[in-house]
Amino acid sequence: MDPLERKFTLHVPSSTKNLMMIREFVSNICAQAGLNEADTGKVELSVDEACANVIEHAYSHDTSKEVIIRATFDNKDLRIDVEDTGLGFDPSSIQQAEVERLVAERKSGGLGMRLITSFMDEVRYEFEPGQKNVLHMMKRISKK
Amino acid sequence: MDPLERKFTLHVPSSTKNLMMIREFVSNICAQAGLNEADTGKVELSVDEACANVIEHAYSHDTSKEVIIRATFDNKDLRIDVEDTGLGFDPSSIQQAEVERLVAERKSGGLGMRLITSFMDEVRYEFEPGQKNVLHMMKRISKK
Amino acid sequence: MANPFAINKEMQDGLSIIHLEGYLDAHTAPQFEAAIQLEIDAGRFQIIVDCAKLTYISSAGLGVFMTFVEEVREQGGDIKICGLAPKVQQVFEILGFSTLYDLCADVPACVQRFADAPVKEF
Amino acid sequence: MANPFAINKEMQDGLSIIHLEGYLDAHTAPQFEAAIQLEIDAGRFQIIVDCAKLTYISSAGLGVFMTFVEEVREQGGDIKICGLAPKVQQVFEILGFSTLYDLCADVPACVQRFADAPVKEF
Ligand SMILES: Nc1ncnc2c1ncn2[C@@H]1O[C@H](COP(=O)(O)OP(=O)(O)O)[C@@H](O)[C@H]1O
Ligand SMILES: Nc1ncnc2c1ncn2[C@@H]1O[C@H](COP(=O)(O)OP(=O)(O)O)[C@@H](O)[C@H]1O
Repeated sequence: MDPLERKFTLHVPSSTKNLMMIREFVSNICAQAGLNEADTGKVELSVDEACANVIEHAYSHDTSKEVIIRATFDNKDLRIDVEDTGLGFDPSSIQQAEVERLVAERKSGGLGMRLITSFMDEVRYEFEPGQKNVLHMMKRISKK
Repeated sequence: MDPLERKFTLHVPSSTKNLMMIREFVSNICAQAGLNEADTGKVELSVDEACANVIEHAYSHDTSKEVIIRATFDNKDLRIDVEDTGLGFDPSSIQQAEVERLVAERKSGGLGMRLITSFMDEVRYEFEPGQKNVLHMMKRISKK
Repeated sequence: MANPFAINKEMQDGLSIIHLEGYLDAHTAPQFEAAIQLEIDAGRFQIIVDCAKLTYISSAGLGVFMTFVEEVREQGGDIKICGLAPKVQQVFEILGFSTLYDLCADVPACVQRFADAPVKEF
Repeated sequence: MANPFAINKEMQDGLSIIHLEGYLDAHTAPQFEAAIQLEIDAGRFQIIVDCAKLTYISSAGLGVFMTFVEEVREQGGDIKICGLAPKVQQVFEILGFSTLYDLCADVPACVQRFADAPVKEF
Protein backbone atom coordinates (compact mmCIF):
# COMPACT_ATOMS: atom_id res chain seq x y z
CA MET A 1 0.00 0.00 0.00
CA ASP A 2 1.17 3.48 -0.88
CA PRO A 3 2.27 4.89 2.49
CA LEU A 4 0.14 7.94 1.81
CA GLU A 5 -2.96 5.91 1.08
CA ARG A 6 -5.42 5.20 3.85
CA LYS A 7 -8.21 2.63 3.61
CA PHE A 8 -11.40 2.47 5.63
CA THR A 9 -14.35 0.09 5.38
CA LEU A 10 -17.69 0.09 7.14
CA HIS A 11 -20.32 -2.67 6.94
CA VAL A 12 -23.71 -1.99 8.51
CA PRO A 13 -27.14 -3.58 8.32
CA SER A 14 -29.33 -2.08 5.63
CA SER A 15 -31.40 0.27 7.78
CA THR A 16 -31.87 4.02 7.76
CA LYS A 17 -31.01 3.88 11.48
CA ASN A 18 -27.41 3.56 10.37
CA LEU A 19 -27.27 6.66 8.18
CA MET A 20 -26.09 8.81 11.08
CA MET A 21 -23.24 6.44 11.84
CA ILE A 22 -22.31 6.35 8.16
CA ARG A 23 -22.17 10.16 8.12
CA GLU A 24 -19.95 10.22 11.21
CA PHE A 25 -17.66 7.65 9.59
CA VAL A 26 -17.43 9.82 6.49
CA SER A 27 -16.89 13.06 8.37
CA ASN A 28 -14.03 11.57 10.38
CA ILE A 29 -12.35 10.42 7.18
CA CYS A 30 -12.87 13.81 5.52
CA ALA A 31 -11.21 15.49 8.50
CA GLN A 32 -8.22 13.17 8.22
CA ALA A 33 -8.04 13.68 4.48
CA GLY A 34 -7.84 17.43 5.09
CA LEU A 35 -11.10 18.45 3.41
CA ASN A 36 -12.53 21.78 4.42
CA GLU A 37 -15.89 22.02 6.16
CA ALA A 38 -17.90 22.79 3.04
CA ASP A 39 -16.48 19.85 1.10
CA THR A 40 -16.92 17.57 4.11
CA GLY A 41 -20.61 18.46 4.13
CA LYS A 42 -20.90 17.66 0.44
CA VAL A 43 -19.21 14.27 0.75
CA GLU A 44 -21.24 13.39 3.83
CA LEU A 45 -24.49 14.17 2.02
CA SER A 46 -23.47 12.30 -1.14
CA VAL A 47 -22.62 9.15 0.77
CA ASP A 48 -25.84 9.46 2.79
CA GLU A 49 -27.82 9.67 -0.47
CA ALA A 50 -26.00 6.70 -1.99
CA CYS A 51 -26.58 4.58 1.10
CA ALA A 52 -30.22 5.64 1.45
CA ASN A 53 -30.68 4.46 -2.15
CA VAL A 54 -29.13 1.10 -1.37
CA ILE A 55 -31.33 0.69 1.72
CA GLU A 56 -34.48 1.65 -0.15
CA HIS A 57 -34.00 0.54 -3.74
CA ALA A 58 -31.47 -2.28 -3.65
CA TYR A 59 -32.68 -3.95 -0.46
CA SER A 60 -36.22 -2.59 0.11
CA HIS A 61 -35.44 -2.08 3.80
CA ASP A 62 -34.49 -5.74 4.34
CA THR A 63 -32.26 -5.27 7.39
CA SER A 64 -30.60 -8.66 7.00
CA LYS A 65 -28.74 -7.18 4.02
CA GLU A 66 -25.53 -5.19 4.38
CA VAL A 67 -24.50 -1.77 3.11
CA ILE A 68 -20.76 -1.55 2.48
CA ILE A 69 -18.87 1.74 2.33
CA ARG A 70 -15.20 1.82 1.32
CA ALA A 71 -13.09 4.93 1.50
CA THR A 72 -9.51 5.68 0.56
CA PHE A 73 -7.58 8.88 0.29
CA ASP A 74 -4.13 10.08 -0.58
CA ASN A 75 -3.02 13.70 -0.64
CA LYS A 76 -4.96 14.51 -3.81
CA ASP A 77 -8.25 12.62 -3.84
CA LEU A 78 -10.79 11.08 -1.53
CA ARG A 79 -12.63 8.13 -3.05
CA ILE A 80 -15.72 6.55 -1.57
CA ASP A 81 -17.49 3.49 -2.93
CA VAL A 82 -20.93 2.35 -1.86
CA GLU A 83 -21.62 -1.27 -2.64
CA ASP A 84 -24.74 -3.42 -2.82
CA THR A 85 -25.74 -6.81 -4.23
CA GLY A 86 -29.23 -5.79 -5.31
CA LEU A 87 -30.66 -5.59 -8.82
CA GLY A 88 -28.88 -2.35 -9.64
CA PHE A 89 -30.17 0.22 -12.10
CA ASP A 90 -29.23 1.83 -15.34
CA PRO A 91 -28.21 5.36 -14.45
CA SER A 92 -28.76 6.54 -18.04
CA SER A 93 -32.44 5.65 -17.70
CA ILE A 94 -32.97 8.08 -14.84
CA GLN A 95 -34.84 11.11 -16.04
CA GLN A 96 -33.41 14.39 -14.94
CA ALA A 97 -36.84 15.87 -14.36
CA GLU A 98 -37.17 19.50 -13.39
CA VAL A 99 -38.05 19.97 -9.76
CA GLU A 100 -41.12 21.94 -10.91
CA ARG A 101 -42.37 18.90 -12.82
CA LEU A 102 -41.75 16.56 -9.92
CA VAL A 103 -43.73 18.85 -7.67
CA ALA A 104 -46.57 19.07 -10.17
CA GLU A 105 -46.65 15.27 -10.31
CA ARG A 106 -46.39 15.06 -6.53
CA LYS A 107 -43.32 12.92 -6.75
CA SER A 108 -40.72 13.32 -4.08
CA GLY A 109 -37.95 11.24 -5.60
CA GLY A 110 -35.17 11.73 -8.06
CA LEU A 111 -33.19 14.26 -6.07
CA GLY A 112 -30.55 12.04 -4.54
CA MET A 113 -28.51 11.26 -7.65
CA ARG A 114 -28.70 14.92 -8.64
CA LEU A 115 -27.16 15.99 -5.34
CA ILE A 116 -24.44 13.36 -5.64
CA THR A 117 -23.44 14.44 -9.14
CA SER A 118 -23.49 18.14 -8.12
CA PHE A 119 -21.41 17.64 -5.02
CA MET A 120 -18.77 15.09 -6.07
CA ASP A 121 -16.04 15.64 -8.65
CA GLU A 122 -16.46 12.24 -10.26
CA VAL A 123 -19.32 9.73 -10.07
CA ARG A 124 -19.29 6.36 -11.77
CA TYR A 125 -21.68 3.44 -11.40
CA GLU A 126 -20.68 -0.14 -12.15
CA PHE A 127 -23.37 -2.76 -12.05
CA GLU A 128 -23.64 -6.50 -12.24
CA PRO A 129 -27.25 -7.03 -11.13
CA GLY A 130 -27.56 -9.42 -8.19
CA GLN A 131 -23.77 -9.68 -7.93
CA LYS A 132 -22.22 -6.41 -7.04
CA ASN A 133 -23.19 -2.84 -7.82
CA VAL A 134 -20.83 -0.07 -6.87
CA LEU A 135 -21.32 3.67 -6.90
CA HIS A 136 -17.83 5.20 -7.08
CA MET A 137 -17.54 8.79 -5.91
CA MET A 138 -14.46 11.00 -5.90
CA LYS A 139 -13.78 14.37 -4.32
CA ARG A 140 -10.57 16.28 -4.96
CA ILE A 141 -8.86 17.54 -1.85
CA SER A 142 -8.46 21.26 -2.28
CA LYS A 143 -5.90 22.86 -0.05
CA LYS A 144 -7.64 24.80 2.69
CA MET B 1 -29.24 -14.36 10.32
CA ASP B 2 -31.47 -14.11 13.35
CA PRO B 3 -33.77 -11.22 12.47
CA LEU B 4 -32.94 -9.67 15.83
CA GLU B 5 -29.21 -9.87 15.28
CA ARG B 6 -27.39 -6.90 13.84
CA LYS B 7 -23.83 -7.02 12.49
CA PHE B 8 -21.42 -4.13 12.05
CA THR B 9 -17.80 -4.13 10.91
CA LEU B 10 -15.24 -1.35 10.77
CA HIS B 11 -11.77 -1.58 9.20
CA VAL B 12 -9.39 1.33 9.76
CA PRO B 13 -5.67 1.90 9.34
CA SER B 14 -3.69 1.16 12.48
CA SER B 15 -3.29 4.70 13.79
CA THR B 16 -4.36 6.39 17.01
CA LYS B 17 -5.94 9.05 14.77
CA ASN B 18 -8.76 6.58 14.23
CA LEU B 19 -9.60 5.96 17.88
CA MET B 20 -12.17 8.76 17.89
CA MET B 21 -13.93 7.30 14.89
CA ILE B 22 -13.87 3.86 16.49
CA ARG B 23 -15.50 5.30 19.62
CA GLU B 24 -18.20 6.99 17.55
CA PHE B 25 -18.85 3.71 15.73
CA VAL B 26 -19.20 1.94 19.07
CA SER B 27 -21.39 4.57 20.66
CA ASN B 28 -23.81 4.49 17.71
CA ILE B 29 -24.10 0.72 18.03
CA CYS B 30 -24.59 0.93 21.80
CA ALA B 31 -27.44 3.40 21.26
CA GLN B 32 -29.11 1.05 18.80
CA ALA B 33 -28.59 -1.90 21.11
CA GLY B 34 -30.39 0.03 23.84
CA LEU B 35 -27.50 0.36 26.30
CA ASN B 36 -27.81 3.11 28.86
CA GLU B 37 -25.33 5.98 28.94
CA ALA B 38 -23.12 4.52 31.67
CA ASP B 39 -22.75 1.16 29.90
CA THR B 40 -22.16 2.89 26.58
CA GLY B 41 -19.24 4.75 28.15
CA LYS B 42 -17.79 1.48 29.46
CA VAL B 43 -18.03 -0.29 26.12
CA GLU B 44 -16.60 2.71 24.28
CA LEU B 45 -13.60 2.82 26.60
CA SER B 46 -13.03 -0.94 26.46
CA VAL B 47 -12.98 -0.98 22.68
CA ASP B 48 -10.72 2.09 22.64
CA GLU B 49 -8.27 0.28 24.96
CA ALA B 50 -8.36 -2.89 22.88
CA CYS B 51 -7.73 -0.97 19.67
CA ALA B 52 -5.00 1.19 21.21
CA ASN B 53 -3.29 -2.07 22.20
CA VAL B 54 -3.50 -3.41 18.66
CA ILE B 55 -2.12 -0.15 17.24
CA GLU B 56 0.73 -0.05 19.73
CA HIS B 57 1.58 -3.65 20.56
CA ALA B 58 0.43 -5.72 17.58
CA TYR B 59 1.45 -3.29 14.86
CA SER B 60 3.91 -0.86 16.50
CA HIS B 61 2.16 2.08 14.84
CA ASP B 62 2.62 0.66 11.32
CA THR B 63 -0.25 2.49 9.62
CA SER B 64 -0.29 0.14 6.64
CA LYS B 65 -1.83 -2.47 8.96
CA GLU B 66 -5.55 -2.64 9.68
CA VAL B 67 -7.52 -2.71 12.90
CA ILE B 68 -10.79 -4.63 12.54
CA ILE B 69 -13.73 -4.18 14.89
CA ARG B 70 -16.79 -6.43 14.61
CA ALA B 71 -19.94 -5.87 16.61
CA THR B 72 -23.18 -7.78 16.88
CA PHE B 73 -26.10 -7.48 19.21
CA ASP B 74 -29.44 -9.09 19.86
CA ASN B 75 -31.85 -8.11 22.60
CA LYS B 76 -29.72 -9.63 25.36
CA ASP B 77 -26.03 -9.10 24.60
CA LEU B 78 -23.70 -6.79 22.72
CA ARG B 79 -20.54 -8.52 21.49
CA ILE B 80 -17.53 -6.71 20.13
CA ASP B 81 -14.42 -8.36 18.72
CA VAL B 82 -11.16 -6.57 18.03
CA GLU B 83 -8.93 -8.39 15.62
CA ASP B 84 -5.27 -8.18 14.66
CA THR B 85 -2.72 -10.31 12.83
CA GLY B 86 0.24 -9.42 15.03
CA LEU B 87 2.23 -11.65 17.32
CA GLY B 88 -0.42 -11.71 20.02
CA PHE B 89 0.31 -12.17 23.70
CA ASP B 90 -0.42 -14.57 26.48
CA PRO B 91 -2.93 -12.82 28.70
CA SER B 92 -2.08 -15.06 31.66
CA SER B 93 1.45 -13.67 31.59
CA ILE B 94 0.30 -10.12 32.23
CA GLN B 95 1.07 -9.14 35.78
CA GLN B 96 -1.77 -7.48 37.58
CA ALA B 97 0.59 -5.05 39.31
CA GLU B 98 -0.81 -2.65 41.87
CA VAL B 99 -1.08 0.90 40.61
CA GLU B 100 1.13 1.97 43.55
CA ARG B 101 3.91 -0.33 42.32
CA LEU B 102 3.59 0.87 38.74
CA VAL B 103 3.92 4.44 39.95
CA ALA B 104 6.95 3.59 42.08
CA GLU B 105 8.53 1.96 39.03
CA ARG B 106 7.50 4.90 36.84
CA LYS B 107 5.67 2.62 34.48
CA SER B 108 2.58 3.93 32.84
CA GLY B 109 1.31 0.74 31.25
CA GLY B 110 -0.78 -2.21 32.27
CA LEU B 111 -4.00 -0.33 32.88
CA GLY B 112 -5.83 -1.02 29.65
CA MET B 113 -6.60 -4.71 30.13
CA ARG B 114 -7.64 -3.97 33.69
CA LEU B 115 -10.22 -1.44 32.52
CA ILE B 116 -11.53 -3.83 29.89
CA THR B 117 -12.02 -6.67 32.36
CA SER B 118 -13.67 -4.34 34.88
CA PHE B 119 -16.05 -2.80 32.38
CA MET B 120 -17.13 -5.74 30.21
CA ASP B 121 -19.17 -8.73 31.36
CA GLU B 122 -17.07 -11.26 29.48
CA VAL B 123 -13.59 -10.99 27.97
CA ARG B 124 -11.90 -13.77 26.07
CA TYR B 125 -8.70 -13.68 24.01
CA GLU B 126 -7.99 -16.14 21.22
CA PHE B 127 -4.59 -16.06 19.63
CA GLU B 128 -2.81 -17.61 16.71
CA PRO B 129 0.34 -15.48 16.55
CA GLY B 130 0.86 -13.90 13.13
CA GLN B 131 -2.45 -15.31 11.89
CA LYS B 132 -5.35 -13.87 13.78
CA ASN B 133 -5.71 -12.68 17.35
CA VAL B 134 -9.12 -11.71 18.60
CA LEU B 135 -10.15 -10.04 21.82
CA HIS B 136 -13.82 -10.94 22.36
CA MET B 137 -15.78 -8.65 24.64
CA MET B 138 -19.38 -8.99 25.75
CA LYS B 139 -21.69 -6.58 27.56
CA ARG B 140 -25.14 -7.63 28.73
CA ILE B 141 -27.90 -5.23 27.75
CA SER B 142 -29.64 -4.23 30.94
CA LYS B 143 -33.09 -2.76 30.52
CA LYS B 144 -32.91 0.97 31.10
CA MET C 1 -23.77 10.49 19.78
CA ALA C 2 -24.64 13.39 17.56
CA ASN C 3 -27.73 15.51 17.85
CA PRO C 4 -30.78 13.40 16.91
CA PHE C 5 -34.02 14.70 15.46
CA ALA C 6 -36.90 16.53 17.10
CA ILE C 7 -40.11 18.25 15.94
CA ASN C 8 -42.01 20.87 17.91
CA LYS C 9 -45.25 22.44 16.83
CA GLU C 10 -47.01 25.63 17.79
CA MET C 11 -49.90 27.69 16.44
CA GLN C 12 -49.72 31.43 15.94
CA ASP C 13 -52.67 33.46 14.59
CA GLY C 14 -53.97 30.47 12.67
CA LEU C 15 -50.57 29.60 11.19
CA SER C 16 -48.96 26.24 12.00
CA ILE C 17 -45.32 26.58 12.92
CA ILE C 18 -43.24 23.41 12.81
CA HIS C 19 -39.79 23.68 14.38
CA LEU C 20 -37.26 21.12 13.18
CA GLU C 21 -34.15 20.26 15.14
CA GLY C 22 -31.14 18.07 14.42
CA TYR C 23 -30.86 15.67 11.49
CA LEU C 24 -33.52 15.33 8.82
CA ASP C 25 -32.52 12.28 6.78
CA ALA C 26 -34.18 9.18 5.34
CA HIS C 27 -34.54 7.87 8.87
CA THR C 28 -36.27 10.88 10.38
CA ALA C 29 -38.15 12.20 7.30
CA PRO C 30 -41.21 9.98 7.98
CA GLN C 31 -41.71 11.80 11.30
CA PHE C 32 -41.66 15.13 9.52
CA GLU C 33 -44.03 13.79 6.87
CA ALA C 34 -46.46 12.67 9.57
CA ALA C 35 -46.31 16.11 11.21
CA ILE C 36 -47.23 17.89 7.98
CA GLN C 37 -49.92 15.31 7.20
CA LEU C 38 -51.49 16.04 10.59
CA GLU C 39 -51.82 19.73 9.70
CA ILE C 40 -53.36 18.97 6.34
CA ASP C 41 -55.79 16.48 7.82
CA ALA C 42 -56.87 19.16 10.29
CA GLY C 43 -57.47 21.56 7.41
CA ARG C 44 -54.53 23.81 8.29
CA PHE C 45 -52.80 24.76 5.06
CA GLN C 46 -50.69 27.71 6.17
CA ILE C 47 -47.54 26.05 7.41
CA ILE C 48 -44.23 27.58 8.46
CA VAL C 49 -41.29 25.21 8.76
CA ASP C 50 -38.64 26.72 11.02
CA CYS C 51 -35.26 25.15 10.31
CA ALA C 52 -33.21 27.35 12.66
CA LYS C 53 -32.06 24.31 14.66
CA LEU C 54 -31.85 21.96 11.70
CA THR C 55 -28.24 20.91 11.27
CA TYR C 56 -28.58 18.55 8.31
CA ILE C 57 -30.98 17.73 5.50
CA SER C 58 -30.83 15.07 2.80
CA SER C 59 -33.10 14.55 -0.20
CA ALA C 60 -35.49 12.46 1.87
CA GLY C 61 -36.21 15.57 3.95
CA LEU C 62 -36.55 17.76 0.86
CA GLY C 63 -38.92 15.20 -0.57
CA VAL C 64 -41.37 15.92 2.23
CA PHE C 65 -41.59 19.57 1.19
CA MET C 66 -42.18 18.47 -2.42
CA THR C 67 -44.86 15.94 -1.59
CA PHE C 68 -47.18 18.41 0.07
CA VAL C 69 -46.59 21.80 -1.47
CA GLU C 70 -49.00 21.49 -4.40
CA GLU C 71 -51.78 20.22 -2.20
CA VAL C 72 -51.56 23.05 0.31
CA ARG C 73 -51.34 25.63 -2.49
CA GLU C 74 -54.47 24.22 -4.13
CA GLN C 75 -56.16 24.89 -0.81
CA GLY C 76 -54.95 28.48 -0.80
CA GLY C 77 -52.21 27.79 1.70
CA ASP C 78 -48.44 27.41 1.46
CA ILE C 79 -45.39 25.90 3.09
CA LYS C 80 -42.93 28.68 3.87
CA ILE C 81 -39.49 27.91 5.17
CA CYS C 82 -37.16 29.89 7.42
CA GLY C 83 -33.94 29.82 9.40
CA LEU C 84 -31.84 27.77 6.97
CA ALA C 85 -28.21 27.38 8.04
CA PRO C 86 -25.81 27.99 5.12
CA LYS C 87 -25.05 24.28 4.74
CA VAL C 88 -28.75 23.42 4.56
CA GLN C 89 -29.53 26.40 2.34
CA GLN C 90 -26.97 25.21 -0.18
CA VAL C 91 -28.84 21.93 -0.64
CA PHE C 92 -32.11 23.80 -1.21
CA GLU C 93 -30.44 25.97 -3.81
CA ILE C 94 -28.69 23.23 -5.75
CA LEU C 95 -32.02 21.54 -6.26
CA GLY C 96 -33.79 24.72 -7.31
CA PHE C 97 -35.94 24.87 -4.20
CA SER C 98 -35.22 28.56 -3.75
CA THR C 99 -37.46 29.39 -6.70
CA LEU C 100 -40.13 26.90 -5.64
CA TYR C 101 -40.49 27.95 -2.01
CA ASP C 102 -40.53 31.18 -0.06
CA LEU C 103 -37.36 31.01 2.01
CA CYS C 104 -37.49 33.63 4.78
CA ALA C 105 -35.05 34.74 7.44
CA ASP C 106 -37.10 33.79 10.48
CA VAL C 107 -40.59 33.03 11.76
CA PRO C 108 -41.77 36.71 11.84
CA ALA C 109 -40.60 37.11 8.24
CA CYS C 110 -42.64 34.03 7.27
CA VAL C 111 -45.68 35.41 9.08
CA GLN C 112 -45.29 38.67 7.17
CA ARG C 113 -44.87 36.74 3.93
CA PHE C 114 -48.14 34.91 4.54
CA ALA C 115 -49.79 38.32 4.91
CA ASP C 116 -48.23 39.65 1.69
CA ALA C 117 -48.43 36.55 -0.49
CA PRO C 118 -50.48 33.70 0.96
CA VAL C 119 -49.51 31.43 -1.95
CA LYS C 120 -46.12 31.69 -3.61
CA GLU C 121 -46.39 32.62 -7.26
CA PHE C 122 -43.81 31.29 -9.68
CA MET D 1 -16.95 15.66 14.26
CA ALA D 2 -16.82 15.35 18.00
CA ASN D 3 -14.98 17.70 20.30
CA PRO D 4 -11.21 17.30 19.77
CA PHE D 5 -8.51 17.91 22.32
CA ALA D 6 -7.06 21.16 23.64
CA ILE D 7 -4.64 22.16 26.41
CA ASN D 8 -4.45 25.61 27.99
CA LYS D 9 -1.96 26.65 30.60
CA GLU D 10 -1.90 29.45 33.14
CA MET D 11 0.17 30.32 36.20
CA GLN D 12 -1.37 31.35 39.50
CA ASP D 13 0.77 32.24 42.57
CA GLY D 14 3.55 29.96 41.39
CA LEU D 15 1.24 27.05 40.64
CA SER D 16 0.96 25.70 37.09
CA ILE D 17 -2.61 25.15 36.05
CA ILE D 18 -3.19 22.94 33.01
CA HIS D 19 -6.72 22.97 31.62
CA LEU D 20 -7.66 19.93 29.56
CA GLU D 21 -10.53 19.95 27.10
CA GLY D 22 -12.16 17.26 24.95
CA TYR D 23 -10.77 13.79 24.42
CA LEU D 24 -7.64 12.50 26.15
CA ASP D 25 -6.86 9.19 24.47
CA ALA D 26 -3.80 7.42 23.04
CA HIS D 27 -3.79 9.93 20.22
CA THR D 28 -3.80 13.09 22.32
CA ALA D 29 -1.94 11.84 25.43
CA PRO D 30 1.49 12.73 23.96
CA GLN D 31 0.44 16.41 23.86
CA PHE D 32 -0.51 16.26 27.51
CA GLU D 33 2.74 14.49 28.33
CA ALA D 34 4.71 17.22 26.57
CA ALA D 35 2.83 19.90 28.52
CA ILE D 36 3.70 18.33 31.87
CA GLN D 37 7.29 17.74 30.78
CA LEU D 38 7.58 21.44 29.99
CA GLU D 39 6.63 22.33 33.57
CA ILE D 40 9.11 19.88 35.04
CA ASP D 41 11.90 21.06 32.77
CA ALA D 42 11.18 24.60 33.96
CA GLY D 43 11.47 23.46 37.57
CA ARG D 44 7.76 23.91 38.27
CA PHE D 45 6.61 20.95 40.31
CA GLN D 46 3.30 22.21 41.68
CA ILE D 47 0.86 21.28 38.98
CA ILE D 48 -2.92 21.45 38.92
CA VAL D 49 -4.65 19.56 36.14
CA ASP D 50 -8.15 20.96 35.60
CA CYS D 51 -10.35 18.38 33.90
CA ALA D 52 -13.60 20.39 34.01
CA LYS D 53 -13.88 20.36 30.22
CA LEU D 54 -12.44 16.88 29.75
CA THR D 55 -15.13 14.66 28.26
CA TYR D 56 -13.19 11.41 27.92
CA ILE D 57 -10.07 9.73 29.26
CA SER D 58 -8.51 6.37 28.43
CA SER D 59 -5.59 4.59 30.07
CA ALA D 60 -3.13 6.41 27.84
CA GLY D 61 -4.20 9.66 29.50
CA LEU D 62 -4.04 8.15 32.96
CA GLY D 63 -0.58 6.88 32.16
CA VAL D 64 0.65 10.46 31.86
CA PHE D 65 -0.37 11.17 35.47
CA MET D 66 1.44 8.00 36.55
CA THR D 67 4.62 8.72 34.66
CA PHE D 68 5.32 12.02 36.38
CA VAL D 69 3.81 11.89 39.84
CA GLU D 70 6.78 10.31 41.65
CA GLU D 71 9.22 12.72 40.10
CA VAL D 72 7.31 15.85 41.09
CA ARG D 73 6.75 14.49 44.60
CA GLU D 74 10.45 13.82 45.02
CA GLN D 75 10.91 17.49 44.24
CA GLY D 76 8.44 18.50 46.93
CA GLY D 77 5.68 19.14 44.42
CA ASP D 78 2.56 17.30 43.36
CA ILE D 79 0.04 16.81 40.58
CA LYS D 80 -3.43 17.60 41.90
CA ILE D 81 -6.50 16.96 39.80
CA CYS D 82 -9.87 18.69 39.72
CA GLY D 83 -13.16 18.99 37.90
CA LEU D 84 -13.64 15.34 36.97
CA ALA D 85 -16.95 14.61 35.27
CA PRO D 86 -18.65 11.49 36.72
CA LYS D 87 -17.76 9.37 33.68
CA VAL D 88 -14.09 10.36 33.92
CA GLN D 89 -14.05 10.05 37.71
CA GLN D 90 -15.26 6.46 37.42
CA VAL D 91 -12.19 5.51 35.40
CA PHE D 92 -9.89 7.11 37.98
CA GLU D 93 -11.62 5.17 40.73
CA ILE D 94 -11.64 1.77 39.08
CA LEU D 95 -7.88 1.99 38.71
CA GLY D 96 -7.31 3.13 42.29
CA PHE D 97 -6.22 6.60 41.29
CA SER D 98 -8.41 8.17 43.94
CA THR D 99 -6.06 6.98 46.68
CA LEU D 100 -2.96 7.93 44.69
CA TYR D 101 -3.92 11.49 43.78
CA ASP D 102 -5.63 14.40 45.43
CA LEU D 103 -8.86 14.78 43.49
CA CYS D 104 -10.43 18.15 44.25
CA ALA D 105 -13.69 19.80 43.24
CA ASP D 106 -12.21 22.74 41.36
CA VAL D 107 -9.11 24.90 40.88
CA PRO D 108 -9.54 26.92 44.12
CA ALA D 109 -9.88 23.65 46.06
CA CYS D 110 -6.61 22.43 44.48
CA VAL D 111 -4.91 25.70 45.40
CA GLN D 112 -6.10 25.29 48.99
CA ARG D 113 -4.94 21.66 48.96
CA PHE D 114 -1.46 22.74 47.89
CA ALA D 115 -1.44 25.10 50.90
CA ASP D 116 -2.58 22.35 53.29
CA ALA D 117 -0.64 19.37 51.93
CA PRO D 118 1.95 20.25 49.27
CA VAL D 119 2.67 16.54 48.67
CA LYS D 120 -0.03 13.94 48.97
CA GLU D 121 0.72 11.41 51.68
CA PHE D 122 -0.47 7.87 51.23
N1 LIG E 1 -28.46 1.29 -5.23
C1 LIG E 1 -29.54 1.30 -6.08
N2 LIG E 1 -30.12 0.15 -6.46
C2 LIG E 1 -31.18 0.17 -7.32
N3 LIG E 1 -31.71 1.28 -7.83
C3 LIG E 1 -31.19 2.47 -7.48
C4 LIG E 1 -30.07 2.55 -6.59
N4 LIG E 1 -29.75 3.84 -6.45
C5 LIG E 1 -30.63 4.54 -7.21
N5 LIG E 1 -31.48 3.73 -7.84
C6 LIG E 1 -32.56 4.11 -8.81
O1 LIG E 1 -32.32 5.44 -9.22
C7 LIG E 1 -33.47 6.26 -8.98
C8 LIG E 1 -33.05 7.68 -8.65
O2 LIG E 1 -32.41 7.74 -7.38
P1 LIG E 1 -32.42 9.11 -6.58
O3 LIG E 1 -32.03 10.21 -7.50
O4 LIG E 1 -31.57 8.95 -5.39
O5 LIG E 1 -33.94 9.39 -6.18
P2 LIG E 1 -34.90 8.58 -5.20
O6 LIG E 1 -34.09 7.62 -4.44
O7 LIG E 1 -35.49 9.64 -4.35
O8 LIG E 1 -35.89 7.93 -6.13
C9 LIG E 1 -34.21 5.55 -7.87
O9 LIG E 1 -35.57 5.87 -7.85
C10 LIG E 1 -33.94 4.10 -8.21
O10 LIG E 1 -34.82 3.64 -9.20
N1 LIG F 1 -3.24 -6.77 20.67
C1 LIG F 1 -2.12 -7.03 21.36
N2 LIG F 1 -1.06 -7.58 20.74
C2 LIG F 1 0.08 -7.84 21.42
N3 LIG F 1 0.23 -7.60 22.73
C3 LIG F 1 -0.78 -7.05 23.42
C4 LIG F 1 -2.00 -6.75 22.78
N4 LIG F 1 -2.83 -6.24 23.70
C5 LIG F 1 -2.17 -6.22 24.87
N5 LIG F 1 -0.93 -6.72 24.71
C6 LIG F 1 0.08 -6.93 25.78
O1 LIG F 1 -0.57 -6.84 27.03
C7 LIG F 1 0.08 -5.85 27.85
C8 LIG F 1 -0.93 -5.18 28.76
O2 LIG F 1 -1.80 -4.36 28.02
P1 LIG F 1 -2.52 -3.15 28.74
O3 LIG F 1 -3.09 -3.62 30.03
O4 LIG F 1 -3.49 -2.57 27.79
O5 LIG F 1 -1.40 -2.10 29.09
P2 LIG F 1 -0.42 -1.24 28.15
O6 LIG F 1 -0.96 -1.34 26.77
O7 LIG F 1 -0.51 0.13 28.69
O8 LIG F 1 0.91 -1.85 28.33
C9 LIG F 1 0.75 -4.92 26.88
O9 LIG F 1 1.83 -4.25 27.44
C10 LIG F 1 1.17 -5.89 25.78
O10 LIG F 1 2.37 -6.55 26.11
